[in-house]
Amino acid sequence: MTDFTPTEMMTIAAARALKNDDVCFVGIGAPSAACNLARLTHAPQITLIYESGTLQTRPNVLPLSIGDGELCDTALTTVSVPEMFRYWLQGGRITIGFLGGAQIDRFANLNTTVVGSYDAPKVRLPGGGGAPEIATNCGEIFITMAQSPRSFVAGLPFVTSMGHGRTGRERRDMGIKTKGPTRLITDLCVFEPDPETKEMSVVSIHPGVTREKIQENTGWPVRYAAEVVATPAPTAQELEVLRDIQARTKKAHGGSQ
Amino acid sequence: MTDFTPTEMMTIAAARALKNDDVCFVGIGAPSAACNLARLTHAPQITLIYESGTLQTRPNVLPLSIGDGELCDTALTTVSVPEMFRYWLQGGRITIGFLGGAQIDRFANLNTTVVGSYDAPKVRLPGGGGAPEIATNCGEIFITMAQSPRSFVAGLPFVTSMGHGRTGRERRDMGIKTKGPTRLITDLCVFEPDPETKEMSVVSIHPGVTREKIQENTGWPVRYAAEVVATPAPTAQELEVLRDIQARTKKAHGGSQ
Amino acid sequence: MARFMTLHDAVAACIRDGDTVAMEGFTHLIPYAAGHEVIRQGRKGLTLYRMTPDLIYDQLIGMGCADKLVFSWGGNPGVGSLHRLRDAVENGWPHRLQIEEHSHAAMANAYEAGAANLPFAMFRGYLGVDLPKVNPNIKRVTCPFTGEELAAVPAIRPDVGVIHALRADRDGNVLLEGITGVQKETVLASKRSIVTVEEVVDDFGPLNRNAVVLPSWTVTAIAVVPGGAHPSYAQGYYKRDNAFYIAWDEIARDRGSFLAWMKENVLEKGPEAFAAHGRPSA
Amino acid sequence: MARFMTLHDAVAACIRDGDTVAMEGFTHLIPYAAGHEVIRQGRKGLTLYRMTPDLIYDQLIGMGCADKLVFSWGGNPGVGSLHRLRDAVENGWPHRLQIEEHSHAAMANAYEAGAANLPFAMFRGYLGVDLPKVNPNIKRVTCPFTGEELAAVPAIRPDVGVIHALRADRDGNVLLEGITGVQKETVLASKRSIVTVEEVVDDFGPLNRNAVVLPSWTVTAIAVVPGGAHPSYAQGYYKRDNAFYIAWDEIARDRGSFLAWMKENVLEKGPEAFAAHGRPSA
Repeated sequence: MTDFTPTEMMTIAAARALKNDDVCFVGIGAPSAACNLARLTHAPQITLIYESGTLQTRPNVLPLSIGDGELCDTALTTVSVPEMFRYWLQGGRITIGFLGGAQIDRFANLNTTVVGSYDAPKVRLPGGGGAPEIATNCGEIFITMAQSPRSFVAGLPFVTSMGHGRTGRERRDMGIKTKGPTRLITDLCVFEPDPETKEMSVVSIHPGVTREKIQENTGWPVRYAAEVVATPAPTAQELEVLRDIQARTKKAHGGSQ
Repeated sequence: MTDFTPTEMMTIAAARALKNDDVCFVGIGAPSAACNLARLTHAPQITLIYESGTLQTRPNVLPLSIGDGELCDTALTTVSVPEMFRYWLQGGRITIGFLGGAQIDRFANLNTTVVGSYDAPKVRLPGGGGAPEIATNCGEIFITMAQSPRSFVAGLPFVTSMGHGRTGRERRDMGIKTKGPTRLITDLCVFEPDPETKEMSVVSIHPGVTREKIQENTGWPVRYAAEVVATPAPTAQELEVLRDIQARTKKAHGGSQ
Repeated sequence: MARFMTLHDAVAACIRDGDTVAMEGFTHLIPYAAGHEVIRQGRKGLTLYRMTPDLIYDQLIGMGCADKLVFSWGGNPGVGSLHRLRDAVENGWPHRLQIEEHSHAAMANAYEAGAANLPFAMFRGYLGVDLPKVNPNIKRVTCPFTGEELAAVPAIRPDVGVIHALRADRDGNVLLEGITGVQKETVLASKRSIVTVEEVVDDFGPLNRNAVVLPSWTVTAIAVVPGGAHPSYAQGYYKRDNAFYIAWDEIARDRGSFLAWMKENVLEKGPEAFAAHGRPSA
Repeated sequence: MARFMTLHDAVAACIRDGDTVAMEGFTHLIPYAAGHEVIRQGRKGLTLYRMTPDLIYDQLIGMGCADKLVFSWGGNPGVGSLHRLRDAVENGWPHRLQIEEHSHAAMANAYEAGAANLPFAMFRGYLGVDLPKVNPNIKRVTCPFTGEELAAVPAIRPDVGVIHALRADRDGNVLLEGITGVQKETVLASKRSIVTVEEVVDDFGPLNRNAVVLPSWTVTAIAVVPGGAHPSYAQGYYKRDNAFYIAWDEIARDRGSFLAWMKENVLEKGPEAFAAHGRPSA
């Protein structure tokens, strides 16, 4: 199967990282597509939770926002937002937090707050939302983002949510027991943290992608794991299910009622 | 109307103290009878709240416990117990807290914990339950208790919930903004706190009761307000409604199903 | 995911001697059948948490299962004393019982903090009262913005939470309705949990406004025990057996009559005995 | 007890220049009609609280009603930026906007603390991030039992809470169902409250499991405004107008087109205009 886009490859690779018994806190956008693709393919029992309070939801179309009616209609139950953050996220009930972001650094810290200085920003981004506490309260974190020199940067102007910290040692130094980012899935490859330094290192390269292309789209010298494998291309079934849900989604969100 | 018991007089006098727009946190036993009598007579819109989480309940029979199904079946809604104590009691939503107790002192502090020493008690009583926080979080407190030398005591072995404190000055000294006990309704009379000293002082004497009888049943020298009135005897309607609900209650609680 | 088990196996798998155990249910849905099973299996040295010990803990304490009780109101509601609790506290029978006493607000907040994975709960309380003098687990915390002092108690994080619920579905999701007390918090605050239910259904159907659903993956074991909350009640299934609560006063007042009742009704019976109190079959 | 009023009168009675105001609704039930009425009445100097400012605060900010914004995620969900918010922050148009920025967990806990009448909220959060460096309202509090440090933020206690709900009954009790966000907390945390509703009914009828009921005596004013949450949605009444959220990106990108849209659709309209978006009559 070669007829797929880098974004499709990214979503499919991210979906593959999820297991049937995961309890997943889903960010909007690419994470939501990956989580629902997993649910509709190899992980039908995966538990998806959105910060709007919907527990164990099974949307038929991808939500445009974190609180679409579709999420509530198809959930096992819906709780208030304070309860979601207190009992479910902080309560330690979530195995995987799935995040995206505007900028990332080599230790998988994320910035979604500002470009430039905080008080006089060049670009004001939306802010952290649930991410700061998702990043430390979930068992582990998956991140999915398209790579570019502007998004994969050597130094973040602002740390909105912590990955492995500015030096890779912050989580351990602070006594945080959760794992932090264990996987970063891009449109080019998959990174995992180096067991020692925690720097995100390429472990798998998507079909047709070169190391040069990865470096061109990364703002720091890319490190590779000792063993780097080739990401299997999307299967026909993966692509079909993904395109189906995206077509349903486009149709559902297109028209004003 | 002269055909009534002291307990009936107590319940009716307590009911009269309640207004239609009160939001009342109801203790079990005598307070519950008084609150529901008020609801079934002059205060049909009174809001009754029980600590089991039942908001705005309208029981047809008096509950034996604080969490009888009757309370839930007839409530506007039922919330969890943590929510009850956080949003509703501590939230400052309650105008009147209605308490009883095993022992009371002249400043309307209550003991429902132990007689004797705490570590080797002569009598182990049930404990505070909701009372310690009801006493300080409700706008004001009504107390209803039958008088006897053993229950109206000069010194409490244990303060389970604060009235006006050991000296009458504690609430002000602690910066507590709620009023504390503003009325103590017994089977003999009605006490209110002296505006200056906060010592509970008799303001109204029930029909047929003498000052001697009140003193015999009070473990401290009883003080009287400048103006002491006679409690109006129960009306025929008050007695009828009270006896009806107690008959229904007895019938409902009598038989094992 | 929750596993469906017999009550015997659920208690055997989840509760060990010396555990901290919370059996909750606020008048409604008190897990009596599970309590009886703990007595039959002879657990010892338990630290028992419960806001209102009720008859269930009177029984566990009288049978010697508990070393410590953490509670906020220890009476027979509307009736009077819990005689076995009093006998343990006042006379050390069957052995000395350590107690840690709180208010309802403290325990409700402490369960809430446990479910929220916080180390402590704070609230406006314990003002002008004597309990903080006898309970070292009542402290104060200062608001970093206003300087105001608030009461603080440790979060409750039991080894095992035990509740009775109305129904489970086949996936092991659990439904509570009516007065739900601190049961959701008890399960979420506990390392392991046992839920007894009246029945298993294909679908929960239409639900009341305050229904509480515990997803299957928050529960360790589910045991189907119709009538398992008797003599408390299960909304829509059976009513509170107020007459038994009144009768218990006589049964428990005397050590001998208590032991005889326990032998006949608990030690020589099994969970199936509760079915007689459940909803009559259609 | 809640009073039924026109939306005009409710806003006139409850919201004053300089007030702190929280208009909540988490994607679902965002009180747009009330926001438009505030704009029409020309309120100035407001401090606006809201987890997700959404288009409603883009409009209020762009029309110059707000001096300060307290928020945790300021985007157009699934679409992109809030251009009026960005223009105020980046360029000071129509005037400089002070911002106080939090995470969702902080704001959700702060509303919860406000409803619970606590001076501050504590939670496990803000670890390893830069927000505490730029927001002095993020502090730490120490557990008096374990010594652990937790994040602390002030409770949110607005002058006015504004929400949109599904229904009120004739006594003024208010019903929310579906995604209920922080709306109950917003009303309970606020000194005064305005609730717009789709309709008034004799009886709420059968309710979903997560229904939330606010008793009449917790609400100041109720205004019946069918369609009043458009372009957000009201579960069971009408769907989210995702196309409008997408279209807003173009409208709001330019100051002129924004002002023209506001003139035509807000300043020259009244609350009755929302009825076109409500549930079609039977």
